[in-house]
Amino acid sequence: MFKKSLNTEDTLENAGLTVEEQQLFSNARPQAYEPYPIKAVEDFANWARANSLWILAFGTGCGAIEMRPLMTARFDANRFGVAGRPTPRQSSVFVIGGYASVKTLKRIVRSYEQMQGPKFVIALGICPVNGGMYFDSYNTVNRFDQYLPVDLYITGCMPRPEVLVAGIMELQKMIKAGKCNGANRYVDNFDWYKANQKKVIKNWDMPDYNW
Amino acid sequence: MTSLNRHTLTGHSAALDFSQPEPVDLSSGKYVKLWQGPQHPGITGNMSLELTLEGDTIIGCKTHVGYLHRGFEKLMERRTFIQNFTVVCRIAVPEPTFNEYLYSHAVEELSGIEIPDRAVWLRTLNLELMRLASFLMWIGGQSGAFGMYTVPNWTLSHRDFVLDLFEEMTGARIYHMYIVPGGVRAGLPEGFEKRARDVMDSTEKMLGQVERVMFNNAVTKARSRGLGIIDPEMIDPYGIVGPNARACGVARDLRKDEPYLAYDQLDFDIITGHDCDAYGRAWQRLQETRQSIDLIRQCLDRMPVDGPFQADMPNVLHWKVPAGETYVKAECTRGEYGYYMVTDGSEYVRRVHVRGPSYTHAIAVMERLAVGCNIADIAGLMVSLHTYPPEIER
Amino acid sequence: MNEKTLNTMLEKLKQEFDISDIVEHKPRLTTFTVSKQHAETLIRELRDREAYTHLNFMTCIDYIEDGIFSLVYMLHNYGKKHSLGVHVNISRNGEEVFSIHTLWAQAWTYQRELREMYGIRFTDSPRLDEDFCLEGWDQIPPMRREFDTKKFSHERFGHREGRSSEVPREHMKVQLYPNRGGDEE
Amino acid sequence: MIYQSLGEWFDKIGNFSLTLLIVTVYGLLMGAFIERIIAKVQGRIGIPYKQPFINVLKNIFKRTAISHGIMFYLGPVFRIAGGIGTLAFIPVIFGSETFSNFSTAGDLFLVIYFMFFGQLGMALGAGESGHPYSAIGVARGLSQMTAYEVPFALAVVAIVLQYGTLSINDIVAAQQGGWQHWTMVTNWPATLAAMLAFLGMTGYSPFDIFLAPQEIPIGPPTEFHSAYLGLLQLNRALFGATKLILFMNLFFGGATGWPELMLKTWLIYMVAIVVGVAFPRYRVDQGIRFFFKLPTLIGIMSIIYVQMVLTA
Repeated sequence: MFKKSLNTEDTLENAGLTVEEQQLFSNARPQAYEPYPIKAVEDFANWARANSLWILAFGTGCGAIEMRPLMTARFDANRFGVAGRPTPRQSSVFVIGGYASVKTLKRIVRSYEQMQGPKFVIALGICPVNGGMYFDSYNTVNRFDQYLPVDLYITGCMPRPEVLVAGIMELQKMIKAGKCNGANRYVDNFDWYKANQKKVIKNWDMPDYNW
Repeated sequence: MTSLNRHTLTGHSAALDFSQPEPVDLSSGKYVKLWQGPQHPGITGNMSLELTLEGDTIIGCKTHVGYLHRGFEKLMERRTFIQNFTVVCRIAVPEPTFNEYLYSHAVEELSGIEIPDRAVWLRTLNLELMRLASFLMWIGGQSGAFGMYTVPNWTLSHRDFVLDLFEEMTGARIYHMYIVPGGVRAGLPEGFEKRARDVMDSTEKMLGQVERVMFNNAVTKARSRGLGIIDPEMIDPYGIVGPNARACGVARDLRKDEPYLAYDQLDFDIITGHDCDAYGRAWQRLQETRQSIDLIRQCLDRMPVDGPFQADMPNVLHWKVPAGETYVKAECTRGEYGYYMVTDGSEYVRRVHVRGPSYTHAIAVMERLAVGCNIADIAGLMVSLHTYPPEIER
Repeated sequence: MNEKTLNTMLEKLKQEFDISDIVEHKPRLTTFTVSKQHAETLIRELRDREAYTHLNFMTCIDYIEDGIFSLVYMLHNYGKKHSLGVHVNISRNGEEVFSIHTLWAQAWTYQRELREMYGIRFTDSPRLDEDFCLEGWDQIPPMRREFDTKKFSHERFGHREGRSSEVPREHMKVQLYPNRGGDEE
Repeated sequence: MIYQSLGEWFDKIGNFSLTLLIVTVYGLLMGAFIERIIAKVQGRIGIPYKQPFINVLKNIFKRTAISHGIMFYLGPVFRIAGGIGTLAFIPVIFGSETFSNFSTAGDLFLVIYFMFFGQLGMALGAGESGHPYSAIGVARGLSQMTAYEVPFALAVVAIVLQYGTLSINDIVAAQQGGWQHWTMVTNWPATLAAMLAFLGMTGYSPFDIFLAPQEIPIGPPTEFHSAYLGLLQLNRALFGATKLILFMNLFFGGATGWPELMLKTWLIYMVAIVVGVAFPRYRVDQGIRFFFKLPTLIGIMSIIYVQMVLTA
């Protein structure tokens, strides 16, 4: 479906790659998806998506510490259909655990782009909002929403597991209402997001979109 | 081939061979380069390992850190002393208290502040509770790394009960900001002692079950015996500290060797082991968890119930600490945690260096022990060294 | 460690090496400065002869006003329970320094970090030029005093409106005691 | 079997579709039930019963998908073909014309081949995904499969010798008339060997190294997503239940009605769960060594037992 499409009009440059590597990676642009034409089907799909949230197991920052109580016996998020998933291909929720350093941001972008839509981003803590404690740090980004579309913020330092549960339920409500279209926003404003990412990540040695 | 068997050799020469493994020819098709992490569930925290494989065997390992680098040492240079104390606990998320204590202690030492007796005991209690919480998480992590998900659920739920105690004591679950320069922020609430004792009892009972299920388990033994053997000769040249060293029979514990806070008034012995492998280290930590419970009980018994918990302090907004230099350290869960602080008499600190034990455990030691391991054992080995990346890169 | 043995040791070292600024900060911590020429031999001597076998850490202090970096090697003697801080002053402009990666296994990691954070080069230190914490760093090394992290952060990462001050004194002056007009005492 | 007319064929296919549906739904439900039992041991509540269904639906409703090549498409298809094929030749309910599927003489051979077929197809698909963890997972999975197939094959040979037939239907028929006629009683060494092999087949600890999330994130299906993963999940439920039905037929006297089938298969599954919650996982070399030692020995013993005791 998204085979390599060289020599067409609307492709990505992949300028960060060597000529050899450019042959290996797809340079197709991501595409937005429309909701299903029948509303009942879309609602049903949204209900299924909301009740089966698979979180990518990527502890990007200190927020990961409260994910463990959340997933284990005390708070047991499995009750709400939340499960951890070790590979981005199969996950649908990316939990940004607090601050994102530049080195991690690159991996976050990679992992996020490998996730299959519809996909949702929850940002934990105050750091992704405005930098939090690290507003003046030379290695952490201040506004996370410039780099990836965020669907839901859960602020605080640390957000407690109860808040995480509340946030997950809020996300479920939003998905059921069909309001979580971060993946489409990312595609629609793709060039803006890419420009922001490239402004920060200086050694861009990966394809422009990681299929 | 010598690099393959390096870790099995004994003798001084082998321990002192710090040479980097020879780069291999990847184009030969004989080797595979494999990245574990940072997005990988088997990695402790956010770091990555660059492994070179020959079949199932690892012939080269490089640790990559820096995914959590926030530049704390730089940030602290441009914050006043009282602002810093809210920042330091963020350095190591599983054990923030040790950062708070060491930072406060360094500042107190440089400015000559004596803290009241009750604050000393409250700090000791806080540190021991933190040790217990961290060990409980570690036991779960080690068990999970070998693929058994029953034990992590048990230990993490009990860790949560300890966090509840923290919440009563300090108002927060993770970042307490409880130990401030000059003492602590609050005393104990009503009925805390009884609830703490209840948690200790239930945790002790749970540890007995963990011992039966995880430690007396044929498969755990098959997986962890002989994995990641630390040669006792390696301890000084590699700077191995804490339970990793004590499991090799080296009786070094800062709580006993250079007592700080109220540790000289508590009854305990240094626990040592004799198995230098992953199983020995796990056993060592289980015993230290029990010791920690015992120390918490002793603290509750002997703690003064009233009295001031905060020394008289100057106006902290104008606080200038006299010029000086000090290195303070404490025994955290993984070994020697230290703060090196240089002040120049101004409102800002001149230089802080945070020394975390993972700095050597996760890089120099890990890179050496991984060589010759099976790919399946990497997660178990890494957890068994008890590494936390945030204290490496800060 | 009792004072007598410490003094004997320091006297002995003084005769052999160029040592100055001996300060005893507390009974368990003494620091001194040694010239760069003697430092490597001294550290090796301390490790092999005086049983300071444990390298607590190695770091650097930037004295920008004097134009020097002060390297700090913190050594620990487990038997005597005594730490010794060895300062080595080097100039700030790209002076190459000896490496201690043959003495301790973790030393090259510290040196790699110092190369990245201060731009100090250590002779023959392995993997010195590999990235440690930073990736794609295109500025002056960040731990140098002249690097303004807040300015850099605002320029590169932007900032969200709403955060006005990060100095508590200024904040309290304006927000909490507006009537006093800046007179806080 | 030769069918009289086309109409009979359609009947047969219709009946099989019904069986397929019931077994798949039962497999998914039992998955949730087992997860809840595991959760209880761990002190949790666990997933809702509808969760496996929602997971499959969610994956099918994913809006984007990428491909790594033709084999990548075919991997899950082969996998589920293996699952359906296995079920197709197993008589599910003894004595019922509707639920006897395409069971015929010699179907035991066919079933054992089909059990391999899905795994191999999956291996090809996972191989094309190009992910190193998939490759490692496939290598581990296939080598472990080779190991546990040895005691299982020995046990099957033993009961084939015992009953003198290769038809599952006949084997079940021979076990009718009370629990004392079950293979579990008459040929206990073969049952023991097969149950030990069963631990390896289910993919619970200690033999879940091929999908160990701590080392190789999820193993062979690392790259599979969206509808591919939905298919794999459906197959996991179907194939899991099918294996249980096969074991029930071969060793535990089959079932004459759905309630009996559900009770028996659940009890058989519980064997794997009881072991699974209490053990970490073996490394693949340790797992293989395990199967080649005691279970294989018991398997050989069972053949000797059949030859010396039962048929003597």
